[in-house]
Amino acid sequence: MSRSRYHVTRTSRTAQVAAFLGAIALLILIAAPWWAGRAELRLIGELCLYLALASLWNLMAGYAGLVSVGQQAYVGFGGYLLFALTIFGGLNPVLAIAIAGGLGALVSVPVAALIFRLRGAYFAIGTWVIAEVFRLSFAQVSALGGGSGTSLPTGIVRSLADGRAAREALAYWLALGVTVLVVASVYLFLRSRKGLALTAIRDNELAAASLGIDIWKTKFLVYVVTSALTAMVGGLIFLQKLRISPDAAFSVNDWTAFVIFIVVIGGIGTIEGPIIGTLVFFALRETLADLGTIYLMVLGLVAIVVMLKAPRGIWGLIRSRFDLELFPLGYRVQQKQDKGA
Amino acid sequence: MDWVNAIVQGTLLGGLYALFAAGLSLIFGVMRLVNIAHGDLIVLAAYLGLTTSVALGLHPLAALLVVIPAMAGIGYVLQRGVLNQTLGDDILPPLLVTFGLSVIIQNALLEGYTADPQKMDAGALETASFGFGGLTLGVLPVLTFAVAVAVIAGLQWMFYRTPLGRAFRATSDNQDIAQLMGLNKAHVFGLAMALSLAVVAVAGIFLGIRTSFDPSIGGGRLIFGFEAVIIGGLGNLWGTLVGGVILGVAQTVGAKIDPGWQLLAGHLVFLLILAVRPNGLFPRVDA
Amino acid sequence: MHDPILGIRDLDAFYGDFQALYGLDLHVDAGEVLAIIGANGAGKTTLLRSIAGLMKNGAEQVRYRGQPIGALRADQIAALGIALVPEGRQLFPSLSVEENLMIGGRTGRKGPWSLDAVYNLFPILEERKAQASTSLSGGQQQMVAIGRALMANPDLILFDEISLGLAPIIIKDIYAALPGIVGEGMSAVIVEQDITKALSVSSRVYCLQEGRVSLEGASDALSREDISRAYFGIA
Amino acid sequence: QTPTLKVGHVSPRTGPLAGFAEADDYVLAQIQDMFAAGIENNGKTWNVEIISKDSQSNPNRAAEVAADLILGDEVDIIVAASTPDTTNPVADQAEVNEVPCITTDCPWQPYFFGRNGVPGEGFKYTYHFFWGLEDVIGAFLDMWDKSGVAKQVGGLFPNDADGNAWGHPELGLPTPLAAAGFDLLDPGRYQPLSDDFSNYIAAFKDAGCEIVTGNMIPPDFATFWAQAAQQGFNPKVVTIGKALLFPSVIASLGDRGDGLSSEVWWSPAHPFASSLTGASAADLANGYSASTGRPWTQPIGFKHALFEVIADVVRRSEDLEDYEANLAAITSTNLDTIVGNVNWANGPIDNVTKTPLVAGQWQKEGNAFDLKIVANSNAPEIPLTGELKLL
Amino acid sequence: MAAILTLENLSKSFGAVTVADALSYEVEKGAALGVIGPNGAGKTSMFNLITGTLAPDSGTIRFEGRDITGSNAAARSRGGIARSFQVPQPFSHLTVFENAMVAATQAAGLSGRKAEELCLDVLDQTGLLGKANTAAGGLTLLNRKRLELTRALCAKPRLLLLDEIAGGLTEAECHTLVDTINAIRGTGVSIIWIEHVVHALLAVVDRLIVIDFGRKIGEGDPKTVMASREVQEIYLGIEADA
Ligand SMILES: Nc1ncnc2c1ncn2[C@@H]1O[C@H](COP(=O)(O)OP(=O)(O)OP(=O)(O)O)[C@@H](O)[C@H]1O
Ligand SMILES: Nc1ncnc2c1ncn2[C@@H]1O[C@H](COP(=O)(O)OP(=O)(O)OP(=O)(O)O)[C@@H](O)[C@H]1O
Ligand SMILES: [Mg+2]
Ligand SMILES: [Mg+2]
Repeated sequence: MSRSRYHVTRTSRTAQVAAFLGAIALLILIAAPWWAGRAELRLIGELCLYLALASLWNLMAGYAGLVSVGQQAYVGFGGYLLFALTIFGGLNPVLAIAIAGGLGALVSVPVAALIFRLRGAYFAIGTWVIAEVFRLSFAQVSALGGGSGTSLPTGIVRSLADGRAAREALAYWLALGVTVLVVASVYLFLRSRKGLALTAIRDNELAAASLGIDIWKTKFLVYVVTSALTAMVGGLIFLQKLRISPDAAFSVNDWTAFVIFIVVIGGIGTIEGPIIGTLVFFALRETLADLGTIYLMVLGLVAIVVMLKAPRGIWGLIRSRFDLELFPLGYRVQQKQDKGA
Repeated sequence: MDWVNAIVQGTLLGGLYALFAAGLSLIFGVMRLVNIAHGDLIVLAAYLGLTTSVALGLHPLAALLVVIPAMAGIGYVLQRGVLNQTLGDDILPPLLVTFGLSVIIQNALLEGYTADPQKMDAGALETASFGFGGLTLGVLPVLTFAVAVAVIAGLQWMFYRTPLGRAFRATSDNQDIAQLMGLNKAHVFGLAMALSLAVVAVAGIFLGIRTSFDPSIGGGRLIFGFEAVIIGGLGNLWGTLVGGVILGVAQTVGAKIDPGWQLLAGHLVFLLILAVRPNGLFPRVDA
Repeated sequence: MHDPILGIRDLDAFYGDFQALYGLDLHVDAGEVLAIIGANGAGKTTLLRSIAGLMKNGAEQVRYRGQPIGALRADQIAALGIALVPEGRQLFPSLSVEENLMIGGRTGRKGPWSLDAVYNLFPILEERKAQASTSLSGGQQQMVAIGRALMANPDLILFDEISLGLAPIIIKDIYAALPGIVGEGMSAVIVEQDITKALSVSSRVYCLQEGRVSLEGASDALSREDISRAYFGIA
Repeated sequence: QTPTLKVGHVSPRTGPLAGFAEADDYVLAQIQDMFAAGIENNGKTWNVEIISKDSQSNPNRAAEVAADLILGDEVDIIVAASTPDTTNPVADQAEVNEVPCITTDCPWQPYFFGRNGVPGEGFKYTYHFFWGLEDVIGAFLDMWDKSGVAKQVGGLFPNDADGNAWGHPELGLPTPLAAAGFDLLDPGRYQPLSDDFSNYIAAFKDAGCEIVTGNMIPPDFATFWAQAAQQGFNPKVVTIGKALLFPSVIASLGDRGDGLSSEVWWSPAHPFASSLTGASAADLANGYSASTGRPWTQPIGFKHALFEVIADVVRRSEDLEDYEANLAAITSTNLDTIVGNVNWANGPIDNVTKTPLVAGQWQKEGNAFDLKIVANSNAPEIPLTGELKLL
Repeated sequence: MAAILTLENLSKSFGAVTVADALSYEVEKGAALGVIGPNGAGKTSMFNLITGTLAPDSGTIRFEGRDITGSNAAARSRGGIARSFQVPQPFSHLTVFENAMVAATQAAGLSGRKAEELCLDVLDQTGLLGKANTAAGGLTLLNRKRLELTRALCAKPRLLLLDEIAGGLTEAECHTLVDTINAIRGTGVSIIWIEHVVHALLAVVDRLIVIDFGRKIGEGDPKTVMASREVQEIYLGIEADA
């Protein structure tokens, strides 16, 4: 019977090549402290953290349909917890960041319960207001400097590792590690049963609900996990920044608008998009940032032009041309080649 | 008396917020467009007002005669040239495009006018006041409130009593079917944006008389505008006024308790209202 | 025989990747009532949407009075005198009954239809003119939808499933009004699932199946078997 | 071949703080001219390259560009100016990355305590010169004492770095004002960019305040000042930090700008001269006005002085290649600059030294406003140029 | 035999439109029930009520004896009720196989190889195996309807709700479909089938109900029901004549 000649695979030739190249790239990146200068190391680290934020936002907006403009709430929350737990709790920064993630998940639960009642634009504005509430609330905490903010005491930074080089390498590896963790989790999650459910929800909520998918629960799970990871990334960001203040920690421009820019430019709803978007964003920033106002105007212009000319982003353009998928999420049904059957 | 004062001043402040929000409410209601650049457009209008009043030696309020048509023209061109292409079920394209616009306007103003704070000189109007039942009220805030009410009443009348308003409502209900009635939706949306920016012109002038402004202050006000719109309910203009007043009163009463609570109180009241009524206080009743 | 008022040649239609119409050919003669029948999803609505300008077509795929109109926008086509009574009525919920009618008259075309004429045709609507359109019964809503289209004084009117979801008695009323509506030289295309009805009011009929014309002919010349075959593809 | 010393410079060229940096182009061009011939160090001529970056008025961005300068451009010394939002993130990066850093144009309390500085320990790599809140208080009290108005003061402090420092119960205004017999009414910290001050105004009115003081940003002050008039609150003296520094702000207030008072860090009347060019304060201010067509502003002097200190350090350092030697040169600075003497041995606290501060009032002369120095008892070397008038 | 599904006095209206009017009936385990009625009678709405896509205004729904009126669509689906949509609702960006996998993994709760094998089997049965890698958004209407059936089967239901899946099929295809459905029934699955193509319906169901304006106006043996005057009147159209 013909049926027996079919089987299912979840990978492809290009994906295998991409995975191989990706692994090599990862090894090279892991070794960066030995080949890269201090500035490059920091730049790659920063790039990694932006990539992590972008991947997480993409998971929410691109897959779960949760268009949030308030993710800075969790970035800032993570950052502040890093400061609070290390300064007052005397915790090691790495441990503090891990705990910040857990607490991020915890606070996201009531937040989700509130804002999940809203849809579309209301949801977006609601998340923004929540982030403002976070900002204004932390501005009331005088132990953390209130509205003026505070610096991470040098002693705490030094406690990270012995010597400047070791410290910088560790900070870098943490950033790289979290990013790999985020991208890998997003990838594995989307390949999993729950991920399939999420993709189904994105395509058609009516059908998804009728096929046993609990839409609210699935989105809730995504929101909570994203919040936790975003808080951890926030902790790492402010470990690099060394100084935190409410305006900086809960900046809608830095932690959400630029991230949306990255994701949409790169291609929303794909794993590749945020990666490409991050590279484009940093390329623009590194080449033009010294131009000040001009740089920002160029950024705005790029956003508009890409949105009008390539609404699916750069990866969308590439994919429609070459049918590539570097991170295969789907299933392929193939006819068996073997003659034994 | 202090509490009464806080509430009265909050109500007047609400008028300002409603003025900020009215244009936003209009386009949000007609085309579900979330305009991130709205705050920056208000600032742009303030600069236009400043330039015209200085160049022509006009009173800022007289400058409205120039600024309103100018902003309306900008709105129409903007809508037809750029924003119409981003409309659809997805809220992201307009969000990102108007974000881009916001960045461009801000930085272009910075290039053109520097970061210096500017203010429009409205002479005695700025400081004039009158006594009212034991309170001292500023003429300008009262005028702002009155203008907000007038603008909203005007928009409301336009929306419910004129062919243009019918066209707005029909296109907002169902774009395809509206097209079948001979309405060119690109044009209708262009007109809606033109009208929105005409209101923005008024808001900009009043902002510029009330306080000093620089290119960067637009964004901060934007969120109050959105809150007023959402509290009031999608596209409900009187609702927007109510939303603005609720926000203003929440802020002044919050500030009365502790100045640090001023903005926070506004946001918390917003969240509270949404928790109870996710579609705002006066949602439009659809079929 | 009249000249065709509308000619459709090799019409395709897509919803994203999905193709709903495949190289359709069809024409409407001036002054006739044409019926289009077909199973659910056959593409009838899509065809009417294409004519009315709500789908993306090539200019030459739809010709109206000899002019290529396939690439025009819906509002331009409406101004030329083609009106659609959409499936499911689709009234504007935030407009009152009278406003719904008035907005139909926006094209400003001259002709016999005015608010008064519509109220004459459907007296119940005058009683309800200030009411929200959504508060009407289904049949009354259908009357508004028809009235709204008539207000444009079209030369060609397209009806998509006017009897769908209506009680038989209302259907009877509406069909009774039909001759009065198309009487004065207006041409009409009627999409209808009730085949008996469709055949009885029309002079010619097309049957669509899976986005293609599977049968065409004079309404009184077709046998039930022909139709049944065309309808379900039963060979 | 002449070796090059790299100096990194961070300032808010764009964004809300851009006013503080508006003279950067002028000052930097002048400095670069001066440095063009190189600077002599241990008998060797060094090129000094200044790499300037924009913080966009954003502390996140300030930290980023500081790290870029330190790690990427590998600057030998980094300098920064203009409000805690610029100086603190830059100094933090320098401290952790172990690069000498000099900052100015931010009162020392928000600089020192805002960075969690511990008195007695201080910082290793980061140094700051400016005045402190005690100087502001001294200058203000001096001015208010002369005014003869009721000693009831209303305080307006935002919840930001400057506002929290000024309003701090011990380090800020409250304690010394009380000691001097002034009654300070401080309703609390408002969030910057507030649209309404009626609660403050009502409270000030109730308490009969005749003096209003605080530290504000220009839009907030403009809002407050208009509302005060509208609500019938007419104090006799209004002395506000930060918001009233710039002539453009005063000009934008129209007639309502006349008579407002503020701290004066630097003015053309200051009797100091540049150690680099020999130009007097008046020369520098006039030069700026002549070249840009804009009125002088207070940050000009400090921006200039920042590079005076750099030049001095470069001349004196025992080994310019060595951060520690450069640091030693900084600590041993004793230089008379265009803003006064800079000498970290005389500081009020570790890593900080102070320049003199007086108080001034904007007075309308014809069509223009002039900042008159009306109180100088803490820095008598700076001459008075006018007399306080009540509003 | 026990009832798998019981509707008791189910009512639902949208404003003036009543789509279910005190609707009551039972479906026996393993039985096949046919539903006919004019357009807009409320047949699809009845499915929406049974599957939880719509909440009734009043009345109770029992599945295998349990009251499920309060549970959501997802829970009912996992509990063993699957449906096909009259207007196909594919996951357009997923392939046909992935569409099936959604059902197998989410509704049937299978994972890994087990799910994949089930999907391959069902696709083979419904004739879509050759299209397994096609994006569902690009399918023709007929294939979309097949996909609806496929997904419903991959959910491994005990009660299967089919909404007009025979429309537009050729006679040969119709036969295959009838065979397929009879085979499914043979495995013990209970079926409710809404269909205008009455001859196909009659080849499967053992009981028929007629719905008009949300009311049940006829019920019983298919032949008898079809011959009744009421049905004749409502179905003045082609099916009655045929
Ligand atoms: N907006 C849409 N997006 C995707 N597919 C659509 C859309 N509208 C219609 N279709 C599909 O196009 C095909 C033709 O639909 P159309 O509405 O034209 O059929 P119809 O003959 O009018 O059917 P009915 O009798 O149910 O009204 C159907 O398969 C339908 O599912
Ligand atoms: N969500 C809804 N809101 C308002 N009216 C609705 C809604 N869903 C269905 N209706 C109306 O309820 C009536 C019954 O619709 P339903 O889809 O159940 O009919 P049906 O019997 O399945 O018809 P068909 O044979 O055409 O599929 C129709 O008039 C329809 O317009
Ligand atoms: Mg149809
Ligand atoms: Mg149905």
